[in-house]
Amino acid sequence: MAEFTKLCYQKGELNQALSEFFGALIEQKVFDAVLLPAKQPTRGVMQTLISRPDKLGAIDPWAPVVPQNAAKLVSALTASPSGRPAAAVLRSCEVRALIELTKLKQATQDDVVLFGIDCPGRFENHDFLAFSDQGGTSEDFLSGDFKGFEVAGACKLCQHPVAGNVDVRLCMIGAENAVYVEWLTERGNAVREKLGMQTEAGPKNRDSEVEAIKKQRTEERDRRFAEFREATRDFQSLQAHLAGCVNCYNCRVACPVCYCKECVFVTDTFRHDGSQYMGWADKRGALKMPVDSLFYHLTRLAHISTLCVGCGQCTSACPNDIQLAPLFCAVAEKTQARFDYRAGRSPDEAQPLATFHDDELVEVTGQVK
Amino acid sequence: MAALPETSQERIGFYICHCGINIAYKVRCPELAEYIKTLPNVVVSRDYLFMCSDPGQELIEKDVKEYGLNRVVVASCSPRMHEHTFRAACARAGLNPFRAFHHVCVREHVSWVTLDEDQATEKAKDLCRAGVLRVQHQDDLFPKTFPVNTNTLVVGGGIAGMQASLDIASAGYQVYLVERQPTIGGHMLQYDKTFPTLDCAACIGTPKMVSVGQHKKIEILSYCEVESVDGFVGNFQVKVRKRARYVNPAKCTGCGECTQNCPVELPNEWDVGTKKRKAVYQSFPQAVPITFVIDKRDRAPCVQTCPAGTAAQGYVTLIREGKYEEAVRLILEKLPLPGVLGRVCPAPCETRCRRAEIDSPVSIRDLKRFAADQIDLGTFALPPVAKQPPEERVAVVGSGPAGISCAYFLVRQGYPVTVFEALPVIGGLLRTGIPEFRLPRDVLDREIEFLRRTGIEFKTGSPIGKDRTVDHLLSDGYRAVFLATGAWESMQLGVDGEDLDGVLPGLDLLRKKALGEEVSVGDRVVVIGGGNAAMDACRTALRMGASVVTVLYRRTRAEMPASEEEIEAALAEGVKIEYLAAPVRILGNGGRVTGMECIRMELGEPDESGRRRPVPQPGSEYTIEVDTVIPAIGQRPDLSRRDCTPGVGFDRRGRVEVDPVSMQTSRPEIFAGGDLYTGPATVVEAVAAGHEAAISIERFLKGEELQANRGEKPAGEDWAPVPAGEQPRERAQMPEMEPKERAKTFAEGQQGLSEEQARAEAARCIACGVCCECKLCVSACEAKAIEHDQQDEIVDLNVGSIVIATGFDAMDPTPLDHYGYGRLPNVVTNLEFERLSNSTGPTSGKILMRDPQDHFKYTRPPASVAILHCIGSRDKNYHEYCSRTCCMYALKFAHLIKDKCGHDTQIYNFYIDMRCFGKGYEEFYQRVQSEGVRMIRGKAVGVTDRAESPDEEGYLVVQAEDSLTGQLLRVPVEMAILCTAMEPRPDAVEVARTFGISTGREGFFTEEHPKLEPVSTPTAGVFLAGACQGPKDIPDAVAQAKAASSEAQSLSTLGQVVVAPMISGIDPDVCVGCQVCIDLCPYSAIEIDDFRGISVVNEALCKGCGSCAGYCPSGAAKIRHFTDKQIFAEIDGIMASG
Amino acid sequence: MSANEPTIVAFLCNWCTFTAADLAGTSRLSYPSNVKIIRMMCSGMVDPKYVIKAFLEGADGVLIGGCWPGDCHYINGNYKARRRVALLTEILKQFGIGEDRLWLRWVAASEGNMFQEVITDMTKQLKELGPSPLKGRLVA
Amino acid sequence: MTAVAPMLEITDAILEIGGETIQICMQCGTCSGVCPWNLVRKFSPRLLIRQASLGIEGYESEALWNCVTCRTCVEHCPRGVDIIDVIRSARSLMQESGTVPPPFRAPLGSLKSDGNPWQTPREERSAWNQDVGVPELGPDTEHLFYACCTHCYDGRNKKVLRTMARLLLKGEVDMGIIGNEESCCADQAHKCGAYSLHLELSGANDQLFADKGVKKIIATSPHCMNMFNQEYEGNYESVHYTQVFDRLIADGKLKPKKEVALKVAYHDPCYLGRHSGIYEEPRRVLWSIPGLEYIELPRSRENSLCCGGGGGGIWSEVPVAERFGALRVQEALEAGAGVIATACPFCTIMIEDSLKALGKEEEIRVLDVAELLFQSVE
Repeated sequence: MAEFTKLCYQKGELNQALSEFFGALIEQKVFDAVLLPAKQPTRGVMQTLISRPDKLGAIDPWAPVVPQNAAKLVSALTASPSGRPAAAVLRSCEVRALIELTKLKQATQDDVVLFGIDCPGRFENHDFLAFSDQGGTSEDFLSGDFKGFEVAGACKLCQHPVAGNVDVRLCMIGAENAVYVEWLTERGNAVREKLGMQTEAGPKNRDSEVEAIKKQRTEERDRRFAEFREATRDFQSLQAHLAGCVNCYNCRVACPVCYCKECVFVTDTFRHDGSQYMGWADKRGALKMPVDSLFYHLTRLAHISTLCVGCGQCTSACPNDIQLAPLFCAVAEKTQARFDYRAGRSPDEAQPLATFHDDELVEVTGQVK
Repeated sequence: MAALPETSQERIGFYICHCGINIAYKVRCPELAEYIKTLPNVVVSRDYLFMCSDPGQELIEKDVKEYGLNRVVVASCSPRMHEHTFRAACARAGLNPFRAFHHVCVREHVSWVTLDEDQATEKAKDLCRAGVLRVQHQDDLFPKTFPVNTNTLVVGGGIAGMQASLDIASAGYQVYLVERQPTIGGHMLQYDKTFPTLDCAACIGTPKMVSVGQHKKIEILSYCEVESVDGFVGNFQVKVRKRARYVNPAKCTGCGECTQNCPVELPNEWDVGTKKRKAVYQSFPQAVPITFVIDKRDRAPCVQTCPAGTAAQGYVTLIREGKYEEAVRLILEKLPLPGVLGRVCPAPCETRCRRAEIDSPVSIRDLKRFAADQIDLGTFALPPVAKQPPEERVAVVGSGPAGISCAYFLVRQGYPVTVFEALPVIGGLLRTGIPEFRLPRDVLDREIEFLRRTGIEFKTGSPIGKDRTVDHLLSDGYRAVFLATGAWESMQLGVDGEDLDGVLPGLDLLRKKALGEEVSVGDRVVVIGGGNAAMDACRTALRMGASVVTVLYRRTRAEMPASEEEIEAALAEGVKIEYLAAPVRILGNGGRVTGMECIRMELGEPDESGRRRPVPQPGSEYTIEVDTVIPAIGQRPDLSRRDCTPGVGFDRRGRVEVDPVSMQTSRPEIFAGGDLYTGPATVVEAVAAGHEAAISIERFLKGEELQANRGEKPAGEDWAPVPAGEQPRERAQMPEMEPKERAKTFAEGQQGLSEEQARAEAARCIACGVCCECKLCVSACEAKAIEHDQQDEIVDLNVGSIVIATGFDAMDPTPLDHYGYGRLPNVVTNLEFERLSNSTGPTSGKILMRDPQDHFKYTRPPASVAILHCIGSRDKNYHEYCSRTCCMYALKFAHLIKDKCGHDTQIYNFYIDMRCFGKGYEEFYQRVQSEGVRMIRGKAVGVTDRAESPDEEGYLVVQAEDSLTGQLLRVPVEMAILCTAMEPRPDAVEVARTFGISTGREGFFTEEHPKLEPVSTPTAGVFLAGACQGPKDIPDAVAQAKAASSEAQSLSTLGQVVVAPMISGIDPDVCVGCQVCIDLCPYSAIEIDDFRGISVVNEALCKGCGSCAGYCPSGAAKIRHFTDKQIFAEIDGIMASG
Repeated sequence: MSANEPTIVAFLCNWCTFTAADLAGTSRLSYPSNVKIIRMMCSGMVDPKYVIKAFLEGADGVLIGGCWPGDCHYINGNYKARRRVALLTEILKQFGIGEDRLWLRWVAASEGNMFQEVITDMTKQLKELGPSPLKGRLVA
Repeated sequence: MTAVAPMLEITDAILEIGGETIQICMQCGTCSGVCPWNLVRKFSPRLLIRQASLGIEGYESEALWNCVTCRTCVEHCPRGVDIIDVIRSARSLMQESGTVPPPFRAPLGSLKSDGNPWQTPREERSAWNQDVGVPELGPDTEHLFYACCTHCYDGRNKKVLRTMARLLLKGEVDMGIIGNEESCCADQAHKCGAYSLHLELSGANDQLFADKGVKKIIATSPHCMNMFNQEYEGNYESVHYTQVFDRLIADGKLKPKKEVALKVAYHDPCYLGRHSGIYEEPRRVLWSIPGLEYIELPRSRENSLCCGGGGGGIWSEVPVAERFGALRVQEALEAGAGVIATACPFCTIMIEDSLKALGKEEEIRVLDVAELLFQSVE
């Protein structure tokens, strides 16, 4: 029943076509505002909440950069909702993170219509700035001209090029200089009716191309996970992998599903007094400072590995370029599999630690009455 | 960085206790004290012989003052033993006990379990170091006190429950005593005598029961069960299910008239199956409360399936008792035409009769007919009639079964009813559709005459239709109209030649015959159709002289809608049936029928009714000569009905549209039902529809809501078990005229059951619903105390303490098949013997042997008895524990037998060890031995009736080795008593879960401490008493009851309870409102504060389980006294040496 | 504790396993001294952080003792503990701490002998396994 | 009556060899009550245990050698005392002091010299296999087919062995035999208290099996199966041939087709039933034979009456009137059986001897489950 609408555009006028599309949405009062990536007046591209149509000229949704996982922004926008209708253009990892935050009551989707967009991956923030400084455009990126830069590590092994659980989807994969708008849910179709857009069949070989991308990325993922798991098989190798961590906790700030207002590691529980440090030094002989780096990462694994959507923001945020994404994604694959749970797969699947059943996991104790 | 906390000087006092030698013999205490002294902030470190002694505690208080200590750590026994002692000491020294004190266990967890001294000392050091580090992170806590509700709930009305209730109530506190049986008393009141004093159980037990029954402060909730318990010590909210007793306690005087008249008998649980009781019963004469109770399971399957809901099991039972008038009166409660339905009803009830599991269903319809035929409706007392104002007149259009039924139920409510019938005769299809040989005219007239007597005004020859419409009736002053004009218009065949002379629709034939109009059939007759109408038509044609009658049916026998009996009867009378054949054209000559062209059919795919659609086979046409063609392929309401009742909707098939529940049409004052609504259906469905319409019309006239609580149809499958060992007996067959004979006459073919046939057939009923609602008890009860429509209800109680005294069960020895229980009638259990010996038992106290032929008959006293101890007790394969009471009651049995059966009775007790440990017990043992009872020291291994020598013939032979002589004995006796083990109740685990306590390995409830806290449980406020905590005799049970009552009283007297402060708290600044803790909390003690978007703990409900703290990633939720810093400190302490 | 003696940090639920440990004591059932007991009100109160902290401080094994399913004094604390242990096992397994070092066992209050059995088995298994991978090379 | 002092050294010796459960006996007499010997003579195992537990004279009486280890007492003992172990240990004590009842001496001697109790040279052990053709055990053969000495040497049982082997080969069972190097499984030595002899024999077999890498064993006698599963050092998976038959029939490898119109009563051998808990498989094999009318004896399954052959019973001379085999024949005749089927070489010998002694050869005979199945499958 999925129907498409084709938005053709001349070469170089992708963003132009999209701004007309979104402009119509605001003018016809379908939404009061749209949250999507846009070029900043000064430099670079950031997610922007645009409520005046004339400002839409600067939008660049397919800019190969995700400065922050937009789930955090939609959460901020809707935790105590404005009540005014809005739209948000999100990649698949952002939608999946938003679903987990909604389960944790940190966001509501009542008055936000989700526009998923196909995601061919993104650069790290500093790479993107260099790419755009050299004149690189979204269309260059989409056509494969990366100007020598590399897509972020996490994106290379991401299995979700297409965003699920959205109302409308902007499709690029399988289309030639056209964007296909796919109308999925009632809310999505209501928007279509308001715009009076006709529907037609989607791009023919889209599904096969999506599968091809998924297959290629899965192989990459399995290879990367095997390599990571081989490399970090004990605490020492984990310590080596995390060498350089200074407990700045920036990866927690960037992580969309790390939802605490105040992380326990910054509370006085971990503000140790002198005698404790001296005690640990006595015991070990030599005590790395700052302490609790491994403790922090292992605890964060315990807290969010079942919610991790593999968006790679932790690696991007780390000032010391520690490869956190492979660590969190590899462990997340195992912990989520143990509870047959996939982060972001469905809005009504209870999170593993938020529920329990009496006749499950008998093998944990291996005891039968 | 936040300002460094001002270094509040930690001043710790450490004390290692020798505990005499219990700790010191493995842990080198001085060395430990020395080591701890070296730790930071430790000001005092001592070892002392007995820290828990007064001097030990004073030592702490003195040091606190002298050295200004603000922390105290004691290493000694388990904190579950003396934590509160040392906290009290710290409190006396002016410190907040929760901030200051931490207890380290170095006895149970170290010295007592570690063999090597060095390892024990090392381990003690680690644990003490952990304690010293932990205590520094503890903060002030203030225990909360809550008011205590002074009511007490006692569960179980046995001797323990009664005694506890009496003691608590006599202290002035209110007691609610919940007992699952209809009476309190428990097992003790089943016994005859009690050991060792040989007091008769009733003599010492009934006074307790009576005083409990009369005590102002004890409310007995008998025949009730506790459903749920919430809250905490001092503040329990209990929900109790009061099962419907169907007898009003306020009115019942316990006279027993009802039980005399109750026809339903079954084994009495109180007498463990040695004696029978009635469906309405009292467990035993001295029952408290005296109120009788009716054992009513789900309605029997026959009652559930009858569309009119007649009490089938009821009137069948009444017929068995020969009470035919009562049977008819019971039938008349639900349907007005007993004789008619006794003949023509298709009896759906018989399809679900569970007697079929033994042999074949009970023939319920024939019994209904039998009952109706026995009484003279002319003089039969009219059912009671309520009085209504005259102007509330109701008109009924159509005198078929639906109309009659509606009129009947309205007139019983006192409404004046006029039935308008177009035809000159009353009865609708009963009169014109069912031939005389199935429903004789006099039976129908008799029953209509009876209805006339009840006050219904019948107006024949007054059709309501075009000229006199329904609106005329309304304007004539009728307040409501019930349309029941049925569906008697025959459906057309739709083939040409149908209008030829000699084509006579089935119903027209039957109607004309019934009204005596001129009608005749030719020699060769063909009836088309497969329903009951077709059967009636072809059998009528036979009787009108036709020589060849053939039925054409387009499907096969399996799909024929007519009932089996009708088809069999027709075939027997010579009717031929041609299956898979259908008419194509009726051939005529000069306007007269001469023949018919037919075609063969075959069955295709099923149509929407599920029956396979017949498809004509091309080229299979054939013709037959025939004089008369009688189509009988279905009926429908006459279409003229539609235009003469404006405003009422009809569907295209001419059926009226009504609300299925209230039978109301689109016009509020017009109702409709019966075939007019459903199309052709059975008579009993029409009667049921009439009854429903009557209910709606009465509510409509009273302006009441029509839809609400119309009493849902009885359902459920909780029935009495199909009795084992019931002899199969075939169904009663009514005498019938010879088929060839009856084919010539319109007289009734079936002559009805004889009386003795009927009563024997009625006796085959196995009383599935137990109480059959025959209402004999209602009429027998002068106090009018019986209320058959009572419902279960839930009672809410608020109590402060709970005493559980649910008692025990005696083990069923059937699985130990080598003792022959169940197979050999005179091998009895201890409880069965108690009932034999009890004066209210089956033999009024005489000890008699059981009659091998009849389980409930008893013959003569036994000349020799064997009493077998330890059956199921002290046995690894069953119960390892000793049941403590068997030796003593075995001796009691021996004495009773000697006393009641004569001193020459030979008695052998087979024992392993005689356990006569109580006061006066050994003396009783000696006395019984002096009476000549033979004690054989050897466990009996089996009881057999296979004799191995002549003098064993006819005896029960008990085999055992007498270990004192080493001789194998085979002792022939006439009766063997098995002293079976005392077992926990089968539902002990569920009961434990309901009250938040646990069961031990053997299944009895677990007390707080086997030696020192026998009656309290780890769950504060819940206490135990009696055998539910473990096998024990009456003196111990009573002692425990008194102990439990004092525990409950101490709570109530104190009036308040201190609740440990270790409960959860959520830091409002850190909580982000993810609400996961709310889902995890087992006591729903956390709510969301929508305004601030954070979770808040309800401190009254929180029990400090830590589920929330265990999840909360940010640490917002913390359990006081178990914070992260404290646990981390303990871990650091333990691992410091690692 | 001498070098090659394993250390077990045991978080025991106060109502069941802690009471069973007391009972083992009063019944004088001896078992290896490697286990060090920390008293928790319920196995559902054991925060995953405590288990990670214990292993980081060099514990060779961590035992969590709870009531049998259905017997929990707080109705269902043990079910939550079972899920947290399942999660922790999947994480720690990747870094060399397998199911054989992190035990969750149900021990009822009346099962003193079962407690002795669990400690004896765990100590034996940990000895066979050898010291914790972090022994002598503690990280922070 | 001169007083005696308890000689606890005797009790300690018994505890040492394996009778430790003697200490929890409460002298309730159940063992005596259920012991089948009391059907024919006076015998109180309770008294034996009492005397042994205090080391008082009497336990070494001739009665000690009655016990045929049929396990009825152990099944019913409320305290779970392993009475067989106690009696076996007491017998070992007697063996060490050289007192052994005369009928046991020759078999024990033969066991020592020829590794079988039948005083027949070791070389004839696998003579039965001449025309049967069971292959040699290879390195990767799945099962060792271990023939019990009684099957190898006793004439009647040799026929049963051949029939059984042929059926197994027909069912394509992957098995092989070692042959003459095998020694007796040492069950009789073990139960008669010849403890050192038992260690010697079972040690030799353990070594032999270890060399050949034996894991799974098909035993032809429940006694051997019981020893391999419970007493041997090496841990083996030993099954009884009736279990293999049951599986082969279920898998359709053996198809019982031909009618065997016989009235057959099945006798549960103690070591197959009570000792090993195998009751259903032999019955299923019999029920699968068309035309066979199966009769369940009154004393069957857990309550089966012993044939009297275990624990050295096969060597001792017991008057006909006191032989359990005779009682069993009586019981089978009363039940109207024409054939007593069993699955143990000792039962075959004991019941057949009693049958002949009672002169009932015409009315009733003994057939092994294998022989009955063979008639239906061929």
